[in-house]
Amino acid sequence: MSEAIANSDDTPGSILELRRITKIFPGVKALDDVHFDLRQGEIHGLMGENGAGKSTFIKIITGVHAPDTGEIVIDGRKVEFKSPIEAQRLGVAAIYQHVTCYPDLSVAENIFMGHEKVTGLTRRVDWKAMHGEAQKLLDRLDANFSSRERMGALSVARQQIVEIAKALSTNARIVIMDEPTAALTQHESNELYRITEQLCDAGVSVIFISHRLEDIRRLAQRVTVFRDGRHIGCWPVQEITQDKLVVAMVGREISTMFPKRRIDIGEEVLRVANLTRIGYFRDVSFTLRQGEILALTGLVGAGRTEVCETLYGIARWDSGSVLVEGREVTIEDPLHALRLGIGCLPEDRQRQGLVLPWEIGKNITLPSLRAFSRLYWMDEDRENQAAGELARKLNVKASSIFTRVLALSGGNQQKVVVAKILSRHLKIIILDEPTKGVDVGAKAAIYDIIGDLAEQGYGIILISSEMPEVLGLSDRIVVMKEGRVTAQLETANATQEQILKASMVVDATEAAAEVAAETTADGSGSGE
Amino acid sequence: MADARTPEIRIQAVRNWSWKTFFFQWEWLLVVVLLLVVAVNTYLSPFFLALSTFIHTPATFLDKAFIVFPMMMVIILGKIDISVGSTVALSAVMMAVAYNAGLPMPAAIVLCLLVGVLAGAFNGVLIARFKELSFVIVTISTMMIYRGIAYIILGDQASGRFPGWFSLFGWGTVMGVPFMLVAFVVCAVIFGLLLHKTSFGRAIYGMGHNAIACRYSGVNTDRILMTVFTLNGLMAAVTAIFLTSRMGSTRPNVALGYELEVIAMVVLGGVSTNGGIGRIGGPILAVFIVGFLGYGMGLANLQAPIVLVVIGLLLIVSVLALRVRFTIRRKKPVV
Amino acid sequence: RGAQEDGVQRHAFVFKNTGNPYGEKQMEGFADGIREQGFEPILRAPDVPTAEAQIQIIEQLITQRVASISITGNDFDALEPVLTRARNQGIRVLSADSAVNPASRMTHINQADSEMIGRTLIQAAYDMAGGSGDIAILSATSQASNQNLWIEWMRTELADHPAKYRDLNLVRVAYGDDLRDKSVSETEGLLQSFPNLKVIIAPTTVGIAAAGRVVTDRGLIGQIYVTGLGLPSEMAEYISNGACPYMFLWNPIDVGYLTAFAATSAVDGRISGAAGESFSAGRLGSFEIVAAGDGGTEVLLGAPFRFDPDNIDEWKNVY
Amino acid sequence: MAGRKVTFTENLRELGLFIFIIALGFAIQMRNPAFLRVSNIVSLLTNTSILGILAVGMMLVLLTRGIDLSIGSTIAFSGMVTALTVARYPGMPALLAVAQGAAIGVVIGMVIGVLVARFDVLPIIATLGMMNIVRGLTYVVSGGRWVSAYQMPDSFKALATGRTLGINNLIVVAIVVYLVATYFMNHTRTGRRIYAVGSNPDAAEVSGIPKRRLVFLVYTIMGGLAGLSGVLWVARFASAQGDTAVGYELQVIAACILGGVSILGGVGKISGLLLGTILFGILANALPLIDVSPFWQMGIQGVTVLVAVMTNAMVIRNTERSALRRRATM
Ligand SMILES: Nc1ncnc2c1ncn2[C@@H]1O[C@H](COP(=O)(O)OP(=O)(O)OP(=O)(O)O)[C@@H](O)[C@H]1O
Ligand SMILES: Nc1ncnc2c1ncn2[C@@H]1O[C@H](COP(=O)(O)OP(=O)(O)OP(=O)(O)O)[C@@H](O)[C@H]1O
Ligand SMILES: [Mg+2]
Ligand SMILES: [Mg+2]
Repeated sequence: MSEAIANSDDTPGSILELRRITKIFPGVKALDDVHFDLRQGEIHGLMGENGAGKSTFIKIITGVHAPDTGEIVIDGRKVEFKSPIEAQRLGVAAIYQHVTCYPDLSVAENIFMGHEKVTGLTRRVDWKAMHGEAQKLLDRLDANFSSRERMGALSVARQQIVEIAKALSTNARIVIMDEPTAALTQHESNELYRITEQLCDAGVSVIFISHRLEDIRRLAQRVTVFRDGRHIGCWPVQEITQDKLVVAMVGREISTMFPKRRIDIGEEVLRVANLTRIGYFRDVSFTLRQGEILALTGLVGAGRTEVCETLYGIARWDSGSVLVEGREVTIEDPLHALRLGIGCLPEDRQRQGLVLPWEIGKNITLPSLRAFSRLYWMDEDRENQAAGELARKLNVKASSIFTRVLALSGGNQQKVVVAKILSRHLKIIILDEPTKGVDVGAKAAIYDIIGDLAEQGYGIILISSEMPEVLGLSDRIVVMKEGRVTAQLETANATQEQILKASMVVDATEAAAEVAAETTADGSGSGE
Repeated sequence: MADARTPEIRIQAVRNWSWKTFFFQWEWLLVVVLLLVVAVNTYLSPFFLALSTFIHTPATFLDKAFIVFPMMMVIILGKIDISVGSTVALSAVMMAVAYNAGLPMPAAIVLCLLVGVLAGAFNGVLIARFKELSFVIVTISTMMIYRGIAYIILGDQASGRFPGWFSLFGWGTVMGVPFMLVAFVVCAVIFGLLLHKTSFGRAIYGMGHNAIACRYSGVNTDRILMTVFTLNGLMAAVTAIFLTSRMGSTRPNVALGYELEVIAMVVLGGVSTNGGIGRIGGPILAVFIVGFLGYGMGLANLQAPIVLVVIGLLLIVSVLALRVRFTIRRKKPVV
Repeated sequence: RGAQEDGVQRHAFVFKNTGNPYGEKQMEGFADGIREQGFEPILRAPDVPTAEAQIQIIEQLITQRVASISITGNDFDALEPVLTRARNQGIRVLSADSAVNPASRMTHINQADSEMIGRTLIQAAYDMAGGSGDIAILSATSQASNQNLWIEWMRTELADHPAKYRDLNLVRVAYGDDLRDKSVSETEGLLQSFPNLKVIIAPTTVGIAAAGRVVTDRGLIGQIYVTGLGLPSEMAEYISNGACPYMFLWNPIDVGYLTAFAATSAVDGRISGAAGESFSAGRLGSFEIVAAGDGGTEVLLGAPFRFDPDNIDEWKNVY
Repeated sequence: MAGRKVTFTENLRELGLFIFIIALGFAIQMRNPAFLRVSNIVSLLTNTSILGILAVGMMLVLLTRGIDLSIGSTIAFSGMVTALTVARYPGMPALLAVAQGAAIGVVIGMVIGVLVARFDVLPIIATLGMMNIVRGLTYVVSGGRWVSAYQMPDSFKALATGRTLGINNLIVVAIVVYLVATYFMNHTRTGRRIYAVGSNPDAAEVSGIPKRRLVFLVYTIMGGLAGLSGVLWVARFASAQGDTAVGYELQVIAACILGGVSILGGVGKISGLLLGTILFGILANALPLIDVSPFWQMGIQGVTVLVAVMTNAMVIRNTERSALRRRATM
């Protein structure tokens, strides 16, 4: 495979070229003699497993890291960046994988930080111009929020949109997007495709990193694949099949993404009735049974996370009721939820899921410290053994469980979070976007795990914005829009159009009626 | 197709132990500094290098050192408690007043501890329940309140006249070793185990790095916060007992400024105010470094301003040494 | 005893805190007195005025095996355990200026008779107020033992002569904690709250200067008078401009000097600290130990000295 | 749409504090009618102006996630050195003395700035160390002496007692500092970037903001303001002592946090700062006015501060909840 180096060297119109780049972190060879070229006006996909070195590669182009060996050529001239600013000056802009925003500042300031608009003579910050310009950029991206909003109050997806606006604002010639669609729904991704194509038409070149095959298929002209820090190949997108691409990335074949399993659905474990949290969601009702996978979908900001966090005790509900195994409960805090058998894989794994500076093992056992201690006294041997077992089971890629989570790639970090949930005995598991930013191989692994869990009799609530995932994994689908449930469907007879319609219609009640008319089974009633 | 160079990595569950990481620790630097302090002191004063210096003089600076342990926990949590000096004053005053009002001394001591616990718990409850209030402002205001209460109770009076045995806390010895030193060692062991060997300690470190993730993981973060602040109050009361015993009486303005001295020792001990980082050995060494330094320079009759300057320099220079070590070891990653 | 290898006896003086010119002068007088007799002085002061810090210093002096310790106490009782330990090691312990309790000292070197100070200050206020009006006291901290004793005597003076002081009202005792900013706020509080205020008595060096400052700033010279105990250098401005017609203080150099001789006499065994004994103190002449109000004994330096516009200029550069 | 609402609630951050101050002022006025007299207001403002000036500097430091514990010592040192200088050279123009004091503060601030920005020393350690060093140096340069009123030329003392446009100079200086700070923080790129550095230091580095230079700048400004305050302090009290302003840093930090500045960085506004400072000014000024026992003063101050922050927190909670309710009904 590795000899399949296609288009190399000085193709006319190549505006960025990297040659023989190597980058070594203590203990890891993140990049090993890779090369890459980008043509004028091209969208170039970059793919690879978690930890393949994609983000590191990007940081080298943007001047955040200096390569250990190798050279960067822009417009035929060799360059060396001492800081990110120098790269910016040469027209390189990046949207980083982990959103890097200023939560306390306004959206407009976030967009223009570092290249603020100032008035001509007094050099004071020109607020009016900045807000005007920012609003224009946001409108261009079809964002329905104001440039005056505080960044920290926005959801992750909206922050992502601001990041894109930020890259646009610098008038860059080379725009790099590191997994921009990870936090976006299908609908929003389509918007992003449109914007990206607009950019290309204007002559901008784009490097587009994604774990979603459809992103690359839909957008890119060429695709480069990295594996374990090495360059595997570069192909025109039309000339490579999906299967071959997967093989290039993973190094082996993945037979089926969504193995259909026949799981016996058992007793009802959770019943949510008319749950309302003022200002966030209203009258949410659904049920969940043993071995069932219930997908919760909708557009970003629909309130899915809020519902699940309320069920997990992060916030309190204002009215409605929750029954776990038929008993009505109140849920004070996550500890309480865990005791009731409800576990949660949170949406933001870095902030909510992991203690980043800690070792893998300590992270895995954090939810079950009690189980590994007698009268507060930790039994570290038993703890390490258990952590090791879980890490092995989920195939976390690291040399030992004493590796810091900080140094893991996104997908491997996600596996650690999954391992955390598995360290406790639970009945209900909430998975909030479990495959966000995870490579195909790991995705398949996680789908496998989800299947296993269902088989073992867990009731699973899966929040997902990816249509194939929703349709391929779940038994039933609940669609939300603006804090209300707009549809409940049996997956067997649901279609993509139905779901999209329910998640986007203007009036929620109208939609509910509409969808109810189309569907035969009523989701909440089907359990009895 | 399968790449020969990527065998399936089996993740290990055994820790690699290396001499290099063992000696690359902050505590070794502190040991060096401590030896340096001893050497300089020996040079400065002929009285310094004696067995009694190492066994008896710790009693002169150990009183506030009892707060170092819980303060270390507070700082690992990423917080700071500025009210401890006032808590010492309040619990000491309560003890003295209660005793002079007729309570038997053992009961007065229990009361002292109880007051400390209550004062600490009040801090803890406020900080845990009112998340939007900064711990700095909470403990600054309780700093005023606790000492204020001490003033209200005792006004311009001093209170004392304790039974003779009470002075044994501060002045007594156990087989030739001052009782205070023994108590300090016992506390060091207890807190060391608590911090490094229990699930409670584990949770403290976790919360210091990422309290949100700990909450999502089912750690009872509020309870840990309250417990740690309560421990801080309790140990402030222990300090109050030793201090009062050494002074034979007490008044509302004792232990002024103890909080900053304690924080300085904790921080010198390698505990980061960003939270999550620090081991028990560091602050213990720091207590003896600062204590012996002050004591030795006093023996040489150096004036207080010089001592101030030297302690300030020590704080900065030793931390600079740590920084230089880090820049040698790794370049800081961005993003 | 009290000797290092070279055999010179060493005598220690411990003041309240460092960076206080009044204390520096006392230490200077003590050092002069000790050197004059051919011994070696050790001068110490903690950076903060607390008993805890003084205990540490005394421990260090005990280790050094000094011959005597003279201390200006930050606390009346709290130094007793450590000073008792010093005495058990054969070190002679005296207090000067601000006393420690009788159990922990041999004798106390008192700058001036507390009763005299208290009564004199009230008489001065009576004089300045012209016999009638409100007076207020601005003290140091609420637990300063010296100040409290003087204030006690002021109240006694008022009570002893109800007829004379019929129109003189002591309206409030405020505490400036010997901090400039707090003393100023407290003074302004007094001015705002008592429109009838005539005299502010401040028996503390920081307080009296702060009061002088406020009166000068507000243009109240001639309407409100300040008196009390202050350093001539600090007060020179306000005595010259009339904000403070006169005030009192003793000579801190002499306090230190006298202490030096008392200390050496105690080490020699010439005095044991009992009332009735006497000793000679170099240029100051001979002094007798007398019984003190607190149950111990003391040596009185003499009457406080009065500073007024006529003599302030010769003293302002001295201390 | 929602954007407008959000910014509206965020402007109300200090509303609770404002209400509290009004209520407190009213209560004190009931006890002593002298409180709201012009002369008392003027003296309140005069005495609070130094705290206010320092709070501005401290806000900048706190915005970058730092803290400065050394300012009490800097005040003492700059005040002492300046006082010694004017005592030695009485002919020296007062403004030159001010410049000298500020310059001394700037140098101290720069040392801290280098330690924090260049060598990554934690601010709390760097400033705790400098607090001791500078305080020690103050005693050393003064030799334990004070500089007294009679040694200072009148022109120097007039710095704090004189008037400009009929207003006490201290108040004038404080107003100027606030105006400059308002402009600096809201309308210059550097000011906004200070917020950015505190809000997310890593992001700042990626977007090419000179993080280290800004951190250095912030400590330098703090040092300069502390040095300036040292001169004003000495001029105001006409005396320079070694133990000037011991522990003052805690009051300044408390005033900042009371005014809504977060020690976690990135959050804080000049308007809030003003309220926090004024509350502290009232506490210092009003307690001597109402007849409370001196032994109760400290306790009352502590309770007032605590109640003030809790009131503010409650008001914020309520406004946020009602904003949510409004959003829900939309
Ligand atoms: N600052 C760093 N220090 C040490 N190792 C690092 C650092 N940054 C990345 N690495 C390591 O370099 C390798 C490549 O990481 P990188 O983030 O580039 O992967 P990626 O391809 O972007 O993965 P993902 O798809 O999960 O984002 C990983 O093994 C990672 O652990
Ligand atoms: N109408 C609204 N106006 C302003 N903010 C809103 C509104 N609705 C939701 N939000 C906020 O937007 C954020 C997104 O909500 P939430 O995370 O529950 O949605 P979600 O469906 O889980 O979306 P995501 O896919 O981003 O997880 C939340 O912080 C919520 O407070
Ligand atoms: Mg990546
Ligand atoms: Mg979500």
